Amino acid sequence: MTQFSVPWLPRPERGNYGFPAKAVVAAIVLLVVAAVFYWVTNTFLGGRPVAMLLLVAAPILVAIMAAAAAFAVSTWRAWGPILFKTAPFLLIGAVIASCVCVWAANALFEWAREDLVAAAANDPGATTWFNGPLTLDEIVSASPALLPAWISPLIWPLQFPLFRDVVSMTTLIIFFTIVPVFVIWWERKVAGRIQSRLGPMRVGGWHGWAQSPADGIKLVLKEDLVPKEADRILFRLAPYFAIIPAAAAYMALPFGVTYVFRDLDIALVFILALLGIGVVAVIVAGWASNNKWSIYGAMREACQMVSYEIPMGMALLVPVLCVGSLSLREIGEAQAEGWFSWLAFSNPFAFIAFVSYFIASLASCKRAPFDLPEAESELVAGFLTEYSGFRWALFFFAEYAAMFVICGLAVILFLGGWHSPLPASWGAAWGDGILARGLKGVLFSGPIWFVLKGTFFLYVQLWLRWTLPRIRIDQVLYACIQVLLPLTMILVLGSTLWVWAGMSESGAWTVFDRIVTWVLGVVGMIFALGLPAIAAYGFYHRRRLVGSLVIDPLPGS
Amino acid sequence: MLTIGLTHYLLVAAVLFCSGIFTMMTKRNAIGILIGVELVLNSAGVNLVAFDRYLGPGRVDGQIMALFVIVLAAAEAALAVGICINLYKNLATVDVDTAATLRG
Amino acid sequence: MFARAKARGSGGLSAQAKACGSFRIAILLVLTGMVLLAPTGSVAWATDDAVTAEQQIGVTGAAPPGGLLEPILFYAVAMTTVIAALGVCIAKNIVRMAVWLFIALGSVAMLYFLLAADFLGAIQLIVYVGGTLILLIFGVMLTSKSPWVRFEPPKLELIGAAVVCGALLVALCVVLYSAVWPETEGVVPGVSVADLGRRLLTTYLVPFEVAGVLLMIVMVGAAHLARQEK
Amino acid sequence: MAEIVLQSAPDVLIDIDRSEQGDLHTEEMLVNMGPQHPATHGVLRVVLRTDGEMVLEAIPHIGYLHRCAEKIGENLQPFQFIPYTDRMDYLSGINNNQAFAIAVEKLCGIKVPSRGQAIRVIFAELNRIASHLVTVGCYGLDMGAMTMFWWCFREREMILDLFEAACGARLTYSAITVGGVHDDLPDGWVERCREFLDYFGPKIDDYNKLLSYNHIFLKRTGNVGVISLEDAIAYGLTGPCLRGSGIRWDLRKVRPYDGYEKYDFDIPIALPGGTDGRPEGVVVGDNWCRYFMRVLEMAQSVRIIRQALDQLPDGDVLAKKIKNLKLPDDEVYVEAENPRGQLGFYVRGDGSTIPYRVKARGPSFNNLSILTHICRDILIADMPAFIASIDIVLGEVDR
Repeated sequence: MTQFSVPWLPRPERGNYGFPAKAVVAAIVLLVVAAVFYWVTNTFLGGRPVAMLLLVAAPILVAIMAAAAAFAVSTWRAWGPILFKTAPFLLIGAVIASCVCVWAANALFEWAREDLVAAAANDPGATTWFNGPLTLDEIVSASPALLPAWISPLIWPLQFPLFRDVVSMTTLIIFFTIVPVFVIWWERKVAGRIQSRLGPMRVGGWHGWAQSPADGIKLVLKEDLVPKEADRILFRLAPYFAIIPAAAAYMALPFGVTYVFRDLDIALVFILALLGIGVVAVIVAGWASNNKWSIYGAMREACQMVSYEIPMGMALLVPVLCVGSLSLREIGEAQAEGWFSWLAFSNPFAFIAFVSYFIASLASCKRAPFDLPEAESELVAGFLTEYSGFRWALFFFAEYAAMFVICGLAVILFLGGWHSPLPASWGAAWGDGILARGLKGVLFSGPIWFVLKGTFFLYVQLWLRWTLPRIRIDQVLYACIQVLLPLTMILVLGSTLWVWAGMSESGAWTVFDRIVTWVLGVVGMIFALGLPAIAAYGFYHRRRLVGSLVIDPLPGS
Repeated sequence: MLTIGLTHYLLVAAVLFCSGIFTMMTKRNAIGILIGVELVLNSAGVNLVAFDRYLGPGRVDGQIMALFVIVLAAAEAALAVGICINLYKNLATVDVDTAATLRG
Repeated sequence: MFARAKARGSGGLSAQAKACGSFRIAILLVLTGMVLLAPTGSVAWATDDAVTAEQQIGVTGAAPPGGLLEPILFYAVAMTTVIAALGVCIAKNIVRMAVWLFIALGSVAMLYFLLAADFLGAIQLIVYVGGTLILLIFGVMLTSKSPWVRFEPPKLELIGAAVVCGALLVALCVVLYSAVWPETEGVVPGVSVADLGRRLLTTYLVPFEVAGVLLMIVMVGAAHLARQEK
Repeated sequence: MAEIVLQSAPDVLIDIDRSEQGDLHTEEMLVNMGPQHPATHGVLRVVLRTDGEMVLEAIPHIGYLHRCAEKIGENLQPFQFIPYTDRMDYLSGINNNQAFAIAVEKLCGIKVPSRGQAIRVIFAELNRIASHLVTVGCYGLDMGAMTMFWWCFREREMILDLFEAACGARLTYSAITVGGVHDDLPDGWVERCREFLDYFGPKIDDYNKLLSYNHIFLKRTGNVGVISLEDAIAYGLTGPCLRGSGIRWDLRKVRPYDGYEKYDFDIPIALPGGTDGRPEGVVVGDNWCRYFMRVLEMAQSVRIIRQALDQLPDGDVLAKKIKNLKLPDDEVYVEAENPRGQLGFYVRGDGSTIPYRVKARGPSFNNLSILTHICRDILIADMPAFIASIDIVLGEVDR
């Protein structure tokens, strides 16, 4: 009989608490919690507990299921396999369900709010949002008539800032956790495809989707090593210096007009500042490891980061100049009118600024070809040499999370943010019906577009990493100080002049500006459509390009 | 206690200031002294912004002053690190006492 | 489960327990970091135009300062600042000093956020944490191996410095508590970054330009100082 | 046949002149690169004296893989020693077998059947391609271009499949033995080999597109680690390292063995940048030239194998009576062109079946000796680039 083995878990001791006893206790606790929950919702929410359950239950379900899975695995090994295999599915399903719940509730809340604001504008005596919490009946009255009544309590708690904060923070943390896990798996698949192999295929079934969670579990359970001669405190502290700024950067990153945790006036500067802090983690890690290769990595990172922050910031100034705001929400909203309103195509300087920003951002989040701090063929693993297990994983979490932030910045500042290539004005005539709203939310703007575009640029980063060799440190600094820095300075100057010329509102200039925008937009479109076209061509002619021996190998091999 | 006022911030700034002074007095390493100076400058910044927030709301003078403090601190740090490196190159140490004995 | 493993003295398992502990700490730190870094005094509450009203009621508008949240945040940040400042005083290793300074500077940036000076906080993070500190660490790396560095001053000097600084602190506290400030009560409008920029380029144009020239001079000077003699 | 090509004097190694720009002069540091460093190709240990990113001096330390191969050879009959030669340069086992077999055959005057000779050439050239694929792929790996490594190993796997079909082993073949080849080719092998050659020819262009002409790659390898022709000769460099310094010297042409004179092929040599398709920024003798030598030689090997397959004669593959062979009281020293250079075997007989003395002259060992001379005042990042370009195999350095 093959026994399912979870080697890192201690064997249950016979005669100690058995599984049934624990299960009974757990069941009683769960029942009591459910009863209290039902009573509270029934008393305070006007007898509509179902909706509250739906909204709140999903995150709670996640926690309960995770706890139950761990509990069962640790107590009774025979049940382990079933729960162990199903728990990831249940967890991910619950996560997605809770995200959808929050999203839907948010959309409905927005809708009701708009109606109430409109009502308040017509009737000065009506309740507004500033006079204290709304009652359920007010929400029901403001909700669209199409919706069933039990929906209203669902959106009722969203008017409290604390609740909104908790919900959005949960969502952010879930996103922050899922992005690295997904991107690491994806990077391995992309690398595999580029290198004509398969990548992870075994863990979890379909194309090894569970490879990164499995690696995460492995890393968490690895022995916790701190070198003897290391500076123990700083060695342990460094990973947290890396991950906290990366996580905090998500707070100011808007996923849509209203989908932002804190909509700051200075969101751009704030995010840049947080991304810049990450370098301290690398330096501290390198120094505290007391390893010469680590110190090399740390010093390289210090040089590279400090120099590349300047061209990166300068390149980001170009869209700021065009819009006249540091708020990411405003910059994103300025590009609502489709492909040709995107800032990358607004003038030639912005177009080049986008490219130079992308290069500088690769360097500042130490991705290939600028991955010198951890150059594995030169510095063993650079600043990560002495790290293992969970601390190592934290560094990678921070790196991949920062990658998405950087791609998100590129998308918001240059490529229309959360807007689709279709102009939003096309949907103006569609009305406000439930179908029209839904269609508009998908077709013209929404977080889905932001995530899609960000993911595309993530893919470009992966693609570059697996194609290009690494640059030498003197060339890195040369490229920054003698090429990118002067270039971005010229770009800022040129963009300023362009915007200044646009202020004169002369007819000839407007026509010229429009023509340039169209030309750049078409160039960008050729790029955007050309990539899939080339990929399709390559796939169609794969036998000729890759060779049939790869696809149908020699017999016996 | 539950309303945070001007005094609270000024107290924090005072602690920063005193620890900066202490650091400057006791450290022998030139870079350590520089760190003390940074602390003192930061306490000044906190003071400026706190006064701006509580005494002249809506005006930005305090914030602009703090901005200049930050800029000057960065400039000072760059210069001081340059001096430290020079010191180290000439004397192979960053002990300020050594630098003092060799003066003149 | 892990307590039992520890009691049995199984080395591997206790290491696992530690790893899980660090996992918990990480989650805790991320959460607290996000809470602390969330700038509560956002300028979204500052002005009274239509956009602000929109934000105020939008799902994602900033939480209003005041209430119970502000004192909690203030005390947390102030504690961090004070502890980090004292850490700078006490630390003997220069790199540890720099790390304490990093924490102190970061929490000062959070104080700025609490004071509704968002732009200043971000600039503090960029310039100090991203710039000055790097310079310091550079200096540390270039000089940390010098053989004659004494980090231990004489005891007497240490006590003297402590007495002087303690007296200074007490005096400052006395002054602070005896002073009466014409404070503005309640929620005050913050300053938008546009306002700041406008002032910087009108009222404070001359200092702004002078600061630019100064930075230029410093850049050249520092490069010259650090240059090797031929 | 040897012709010395006039070359431009190599420029300064890299642009950084320490007295001018290295103004952040820090303390010197001793760094151990290896024996467990990912870029030292095995268990090479290089002690670096560094000043920041600059390597002031690099001293190789060897001997971590010493297995007394030569001493073992003095206790075994020649045909028994063949498997030990596989383990010396484990990336080109067949070529090692061949070199030792030729030495013993010359000592004893054994005549190898013509079919055996042709199969030897096919095997040797296939193994040369496999070995160069490892070199070229690992060069990409050491430059951070991991894809190159996987592409090369994809093709190398196919060669290993061919070898497995022919002799049953994938790495330590021992297929060539004293007196010829141990076994004849299996049925259908020739067709499969042709199929592979058809597939492999265009792949070389892919490698060039992916890595050889890549801008970053050229910047990192061009004009770096330049070995002048005088140095190359003085340090006894052979093989692609010598040809990469601009001299047309290849034992297969100079002193043909095993019937290499029957085949039509070229000896590629390094040319200065801008001539004959070589990119700008390349000087004779730099890392790029040594890397590119291997790429060019793979194409030549494909040519040789095609001709050998076409001309494959019938008959025996192994001479008679090679067991309990009496080695005459005489000495012989024979060199053969290995993928890494000239592998020479000195064999001394004393009338018994066991050699009195066996001595190997390894190309990797000699090529490694120039490391200290060249790796002076270069960047740390150039160390792996240089080590990979001289392409050492530690099994053969330490023997």
